[in-house]
Amino acid sequence: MLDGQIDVAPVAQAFERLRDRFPESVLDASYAGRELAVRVRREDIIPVLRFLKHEAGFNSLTDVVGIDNLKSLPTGRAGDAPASRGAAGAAPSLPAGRTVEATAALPVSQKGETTAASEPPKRFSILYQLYRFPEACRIRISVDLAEAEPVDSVVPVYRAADWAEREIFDMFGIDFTGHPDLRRIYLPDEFEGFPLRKDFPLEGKTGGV
Amino acid sequence: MTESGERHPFLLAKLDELISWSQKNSLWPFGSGLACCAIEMIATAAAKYDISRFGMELFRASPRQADVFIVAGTVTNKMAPVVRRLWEQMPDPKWVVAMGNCAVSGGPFPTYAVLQGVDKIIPVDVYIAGCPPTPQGLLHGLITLQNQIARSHPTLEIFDRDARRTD
Amino acid sequence: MASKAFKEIDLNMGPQHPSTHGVLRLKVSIDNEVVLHVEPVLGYLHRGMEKLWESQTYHQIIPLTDRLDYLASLSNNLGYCLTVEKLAGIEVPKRAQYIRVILAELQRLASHLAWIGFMANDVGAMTVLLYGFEARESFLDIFETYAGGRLTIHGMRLGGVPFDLDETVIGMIRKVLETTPKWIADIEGLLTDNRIWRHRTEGIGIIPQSDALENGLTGPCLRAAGMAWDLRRDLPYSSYEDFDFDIPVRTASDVLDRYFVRMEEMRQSLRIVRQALDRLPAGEHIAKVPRTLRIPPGEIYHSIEAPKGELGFFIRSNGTDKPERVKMRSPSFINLMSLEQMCKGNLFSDIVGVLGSLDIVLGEIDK
Amino acid sequence: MTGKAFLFELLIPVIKIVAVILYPMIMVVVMIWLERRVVAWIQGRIGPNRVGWQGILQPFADAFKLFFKEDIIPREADKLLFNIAPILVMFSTLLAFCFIPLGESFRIGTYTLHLRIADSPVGLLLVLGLSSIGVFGIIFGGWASNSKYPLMGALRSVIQILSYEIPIGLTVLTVVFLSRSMDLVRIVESQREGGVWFGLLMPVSFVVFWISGIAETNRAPFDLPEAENELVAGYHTEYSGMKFAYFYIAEYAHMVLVSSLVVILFFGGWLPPFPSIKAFAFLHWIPGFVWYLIKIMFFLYLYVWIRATFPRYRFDALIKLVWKWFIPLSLANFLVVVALRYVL
Repeated sequence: MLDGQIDVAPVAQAFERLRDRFPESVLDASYAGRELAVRVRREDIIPVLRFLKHEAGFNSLTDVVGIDNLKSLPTGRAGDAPASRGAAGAAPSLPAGRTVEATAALPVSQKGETTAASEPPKRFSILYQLYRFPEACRIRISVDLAEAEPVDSVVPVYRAADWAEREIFDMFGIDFTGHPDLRRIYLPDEFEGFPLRKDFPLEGKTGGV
Repeated sequence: MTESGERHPFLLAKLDELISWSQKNSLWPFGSGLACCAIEMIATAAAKYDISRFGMELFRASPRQADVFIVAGTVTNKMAPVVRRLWEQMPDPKWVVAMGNCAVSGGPFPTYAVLQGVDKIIPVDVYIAGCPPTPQGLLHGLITLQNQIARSHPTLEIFDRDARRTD
Repeated sequence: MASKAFKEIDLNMGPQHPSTHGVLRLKVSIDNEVVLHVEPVLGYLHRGMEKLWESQTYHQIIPLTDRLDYLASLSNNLGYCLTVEKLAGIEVPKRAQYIRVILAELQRLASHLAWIGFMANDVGAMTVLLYGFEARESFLDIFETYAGGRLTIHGMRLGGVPFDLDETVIGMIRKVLETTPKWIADIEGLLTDNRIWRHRTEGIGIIPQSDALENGLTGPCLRAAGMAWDLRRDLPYSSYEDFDFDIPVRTASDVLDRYFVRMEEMRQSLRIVRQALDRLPAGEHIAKVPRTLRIPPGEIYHSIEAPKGELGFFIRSNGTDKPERVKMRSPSFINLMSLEQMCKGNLFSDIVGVLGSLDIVLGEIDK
Repeated sequence: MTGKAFLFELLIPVIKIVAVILYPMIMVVVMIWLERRVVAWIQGRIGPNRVGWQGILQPFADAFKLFFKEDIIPREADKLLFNIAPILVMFSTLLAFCFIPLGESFRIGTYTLHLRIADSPVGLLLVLGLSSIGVFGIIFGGWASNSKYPLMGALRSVIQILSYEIPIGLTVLTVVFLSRSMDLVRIVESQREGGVWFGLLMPVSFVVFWISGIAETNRAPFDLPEAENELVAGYHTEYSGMKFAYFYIAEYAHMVLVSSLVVILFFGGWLPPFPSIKAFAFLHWIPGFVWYLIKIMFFLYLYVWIRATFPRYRFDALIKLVWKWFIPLSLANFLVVVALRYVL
């Protein structure tokens, strides 16, 4: 694919700076072509994003994605995908503080099999997809959180996260602390349950008006 | 003609003819687009299909002035009360055309958020299948509705209703 | 407080309103027709698309993507297919890539033609709507001949396109390449130098470049704010790097500039289609993809330049034939966030113009 | 009472009254049909063609249907004003037609037959006055609906109509000044005596009057009070059935009225072009009434043409246009006309 022909230097550079700056926070990382995926500690999401935005030049937040890892929780398989860090929630977390030079420097195909499971996998993941203009490189920051655990809202850093976080709140019931206006965005306020959670049936619980 | 139609007094029958003629030739649709089907509804009003030939191009922005409610698109549970209210705001006599599979039966969305057919909240006169129906399909549906109106006996229905009330 | 309450009027536009492009609802507060506050209320078309996708196989999702941005369903198909192909490592034949480019650019033209119609209709020029739709019909005819659908076309498959371009379709496309510039010129003749149009669009709905970037604005709206951001050039996909085209950029970032950018984009799309037709390589039109496509666990994000902006799909696979999670980054959803900033201080009548210039589609916003 | 006197004193007025109601109604029907067909033609469509010859019966179908439609009065509405509003709009417009001559006066024996109901030396003033009463109907309608969009439509309408009254008054003044009469028949006759239409003599007056006339009738591009894309349907959003039909018919009747006024004031009414030039004498063979109708239809056509072409003005631009351009312009125009009249 095209990614192979593209110069990956800017991404690698950005990642090295990030890792040097936040050795404690970065849990896991991999990149495919110009796309870098980094998992960080939940508490450090704001400083990491602030660094990436103001110092590493990732001037645009493309999207915020929420994921429910319920199905992969009991087994906790290690991620074994060739071009990614595997099913994120299932991929076991590294002990806090461990750095990841090895994985970061690796070429695309060899990364993934990071470490053995040591920490219980968490229920939800939130992914922040960043983009750097005009160099056209992407970075994906993710955090894992257990059920009922809140995460800091990144709206103060990237305003574009506003509705995306509301959407995740609406669909998963994840609480974003510090969000200016955290309400349901799609569903009516009286709706019960969070549809994109894996334990929510497709047809809904009550059905119809 | 139904049996009751034959018993209809001549003058009233003629009046009926006039009323249903005017009603069927002046179906002003309510300009309500819900989803994908709305685009095909607009395409029906545009040059190639030209709904105005039937006197139906006056898409009314206000439900008070509309005759036919073309439910063009997916009715979600959040939208359902609104659709119901819009229908209630339309003055009688009014007709409803369920355009597209979503309005007919929920279409490809058997999910928690979608009303499985608009006929659960308002009575539907004509169903048009398709996802979305082509403009020809919509025109066919509207002509079907016209024929349906042409067969109706507006005054007779009033008497019938009164008769039912006195019962 | 009492005097404030007396001066302000709160208006509810929608969810059923003639110019909210569907079932968008806007809570507007105005003071003597000056807009103080606009809050979009979404969800009236929320169909639970992303939840539904989790229960469908990778192949089955394609027709559902048609229903997102229903004015540009082929672009949705393309965005989704490219993402899955990237995740599964499917190599798309060169001919299929070219056909995809042709279809996507025709779709962009159709989408922009519908847009200019709606936009002009919103400021009261109703004839342009009819012109736009009449011009758009010839594109729909091509799609209908090619894949059988007019609006929800389902014109792409994993690994390529369902049908090869035959002589009939190529002939139709060539004909459209000739007629469309005339339509564009007609529409521009009605609008560009019209004083009322200028007045309704010039200096309206301005958003500074920095704010546009901050809000995640993409597509023509961002290009009208002076940033030459176009994924077709920056992160080329589906062989876009083979084609020669310009990225129109304007700097005033108002409604008028968004209009200019889109009109110019239409001409560039015609250029791309012409090049792709001329250089259409021989070969297969679809790669061999198993009916039951199981993708090993992994996750990927890929985005394309859709008519509305950056259309991205994030997919996480779990080894089965159904995705674990598909998240769509819909351009209209993120673009709509800038509405309040654009409208504040303008007049009530301008809301519809600004909303029109954003080119939103509710199917994509509400999913 | 002799038979002849009976004929002239009683029967003719009755016929006139019927005619004055029928005439605008026929024009409205033709106008509605024409508008839908012409707009369709401009947009590359066909337009109504299913009922009657080329769809000519379409307005009748619409009218009958509206007649048999349920009449809804919103619960929160002010019932009295809500009901008065459409009547007021309709009534004021129709009443104004009493003063509009339909053609040249002619003599039957000793009796002069004027083709209008009321002979008034200040007919022009009355027409203008009556046609502005309609704005009350719009205010009442908007206010009584007890809904925000109609209210905003009504507010816009009031400001718009009141503003455009001023340039209309000022331009009419130039005509009155030249013809030295407020009698509409007299104004036409003075154009015959002058040998040239006032519109050619005073193009500025004509242009300002015509554009203001479009604004008076709330038609595109000045159709802000009922701007569909902003205000749903403006002041008549809550109206249904026959009451809505009243607003609808009144709007078209008003257009006919304004077109008639333009023709009478600026284009010589029922006079053929160049009424005093011998070379064009053959044009007199065509009856005056036909000329009159042709001219009115031309201006009605202009209405449709403009509607199909232009985007809608924004409110501030509309007000700027009248206060910054039309009022100074018509004032200057008036002074120039006065000066020239005395110099030449």
